[in-house]
Amino acid sequence: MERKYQINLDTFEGPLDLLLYFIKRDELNIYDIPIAKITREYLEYLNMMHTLDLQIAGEFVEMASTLMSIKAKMLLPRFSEASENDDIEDPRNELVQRLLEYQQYKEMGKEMKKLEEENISYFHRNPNLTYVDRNIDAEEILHKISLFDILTAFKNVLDKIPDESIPHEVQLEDVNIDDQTKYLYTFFIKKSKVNFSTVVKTIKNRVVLIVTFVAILEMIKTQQIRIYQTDLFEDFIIEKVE
Amino acid sequence: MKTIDINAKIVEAILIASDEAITQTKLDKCLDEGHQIDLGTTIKYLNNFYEKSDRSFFIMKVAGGYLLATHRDYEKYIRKFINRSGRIRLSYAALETLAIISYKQPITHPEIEKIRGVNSGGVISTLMERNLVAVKGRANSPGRPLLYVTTEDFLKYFGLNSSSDLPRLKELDEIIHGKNNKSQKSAEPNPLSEEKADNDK
Amino acid sequence: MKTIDINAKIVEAILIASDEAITQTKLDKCLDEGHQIDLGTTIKYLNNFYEKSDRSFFIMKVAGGYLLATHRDYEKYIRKFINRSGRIRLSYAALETLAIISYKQPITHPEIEKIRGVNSGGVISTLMERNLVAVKGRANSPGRPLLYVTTEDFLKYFGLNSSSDLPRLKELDEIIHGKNNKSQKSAEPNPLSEEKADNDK
Repeated sequence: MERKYQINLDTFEGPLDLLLYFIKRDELNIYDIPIAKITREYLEYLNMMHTLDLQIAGEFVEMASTLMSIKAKMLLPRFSEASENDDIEDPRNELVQRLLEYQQYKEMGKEMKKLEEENISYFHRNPNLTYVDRNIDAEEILHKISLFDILTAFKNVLDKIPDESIPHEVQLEDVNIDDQTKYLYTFFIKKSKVNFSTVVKTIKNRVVLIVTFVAILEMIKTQQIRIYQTDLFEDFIIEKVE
Repeated sequence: MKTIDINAKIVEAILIASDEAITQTKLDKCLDEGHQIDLGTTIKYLNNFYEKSDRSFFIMKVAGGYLLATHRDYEKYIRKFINRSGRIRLSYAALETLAIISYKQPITHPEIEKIRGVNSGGVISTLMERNLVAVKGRANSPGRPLLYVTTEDFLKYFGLNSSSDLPRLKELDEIIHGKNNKSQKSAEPNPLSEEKADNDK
Repeated sequence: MKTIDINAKIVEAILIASDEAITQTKLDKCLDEGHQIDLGTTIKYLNNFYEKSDRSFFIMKVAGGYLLATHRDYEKYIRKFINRSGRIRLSYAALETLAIISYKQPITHPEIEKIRGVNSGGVISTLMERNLVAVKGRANSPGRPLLYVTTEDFLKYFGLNSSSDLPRLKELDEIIHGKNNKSQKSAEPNPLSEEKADNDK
């Protein structure tokens, strides 16, 4: 069989997408999918991926078993005999519903692509609030930082440090807030901005890190520095206040 | 050149100073007792001025209000300046996921995955990073999963006034009939909200 | 009104779209080979136009270059607008304290300070003024310090029903995990270095 496999392997978002491809290509009736045929095609495709040493995601395997189970149910005499009878549910129904629903969103995604293209060349006003709000108290300003962001940033950093260094009891560490404030100022010798990740990169001890973090908070409070993000989940930028 | 109306100047100042869309309601709250500005008229007046004086920007109706935006001609320069040489366009996976979230919002991660049939954690993270979706509350279902919604940046990104301006979801019939022909193409982005779009509020 | 020079329009567009100050060096990088714009002259030209046409904004010289800014007359409105729109929320210290209270509530003032390592009285009052935190009873510990909890307003702001709905560390993990690869990129030292500018021109 010389079916042209001009299937771009990366194009499929998942098993539903692949099935829709088969349905379209072979002009199948989505309400009456020839389950044996489509299962065979599907498995061939998985085999091919396997031959090409492509990693097959779990969802694809799961769908293979779903297809085979539908196929098996279709063979049960109870279904084939009563196929005219409405009150016995077609084993394909659930899959069909999923395909139809998925297809709707896939289509809508394409429409949104058009909107994206239409709008991508417009840029909206992006004011620098540091200057615009010059009279607004720094205490009042939250530069796009949410609760989630703070926990995320702090946790991110904590995660990089091996657990062994977590003290179970309070230990005397040779570090204090003043030291870490001085340490922070070393970054401001050459420039007035530094990324949070740069500051904490070399710190390997959790306690030192926490002290540094507190030093940063302290410096914000006393307005020696300000901190902001260019976007959600972006690194924090620490800027020296003159 | 003429001295412009004080009301127009107030609106203009807000447009310059904020990255959020201005609406009549928000404007009203900034004004003193008894001071009224009709936003629509003022916007027209300003846009007319910007056009006549050949500015590089205009006021765009988006995200439920008005925002300043630059004309397309300057895209090249701006992109280079803000160092987003190729503003990375969204992948189809991301667009499809956004379509689901915008229609079904608020929606949980498992619900999204059920519709797409694939693991969607990576896509959701990307969308959150780009601030196109956000977490808003939790579902009451077992495990109380987080609920996702689309953001104002989402509207700005697609140039939409509200999420009901999204291209409508095609009816199932249409998909069946359009199965083998190119009727997909004919579906222009519909600027008006459809029945289906109602449930996203 | 006169058609303005294309160079001025390029500079104007960048001023509108970027939150970073424009400098001659940065501008040069955006232009094609052979295209030159003298920034100083262009700024003068634009500022002259803005002044003559009585705009509510002007180009301000800051230490790092030039930015659009609004005239002081409109500050009152802008301030209200930005506040109303939720653009200005809480300080970093306040947010951190709020996080501690929300996860550890009910919690006393000394306990908060112990976690934060700094005096937190001011921050707590700010949070109370903004109705994000409230007093709920007293602890049985010596001195019977007041106990702080988060308010309903706080939960509403985040779309939560109760404090147990707050994001869990595990969920943060998932989100962080999903976006790890990409976020590495942004962890480079920021190439920009600007002196903080004096606020007046």
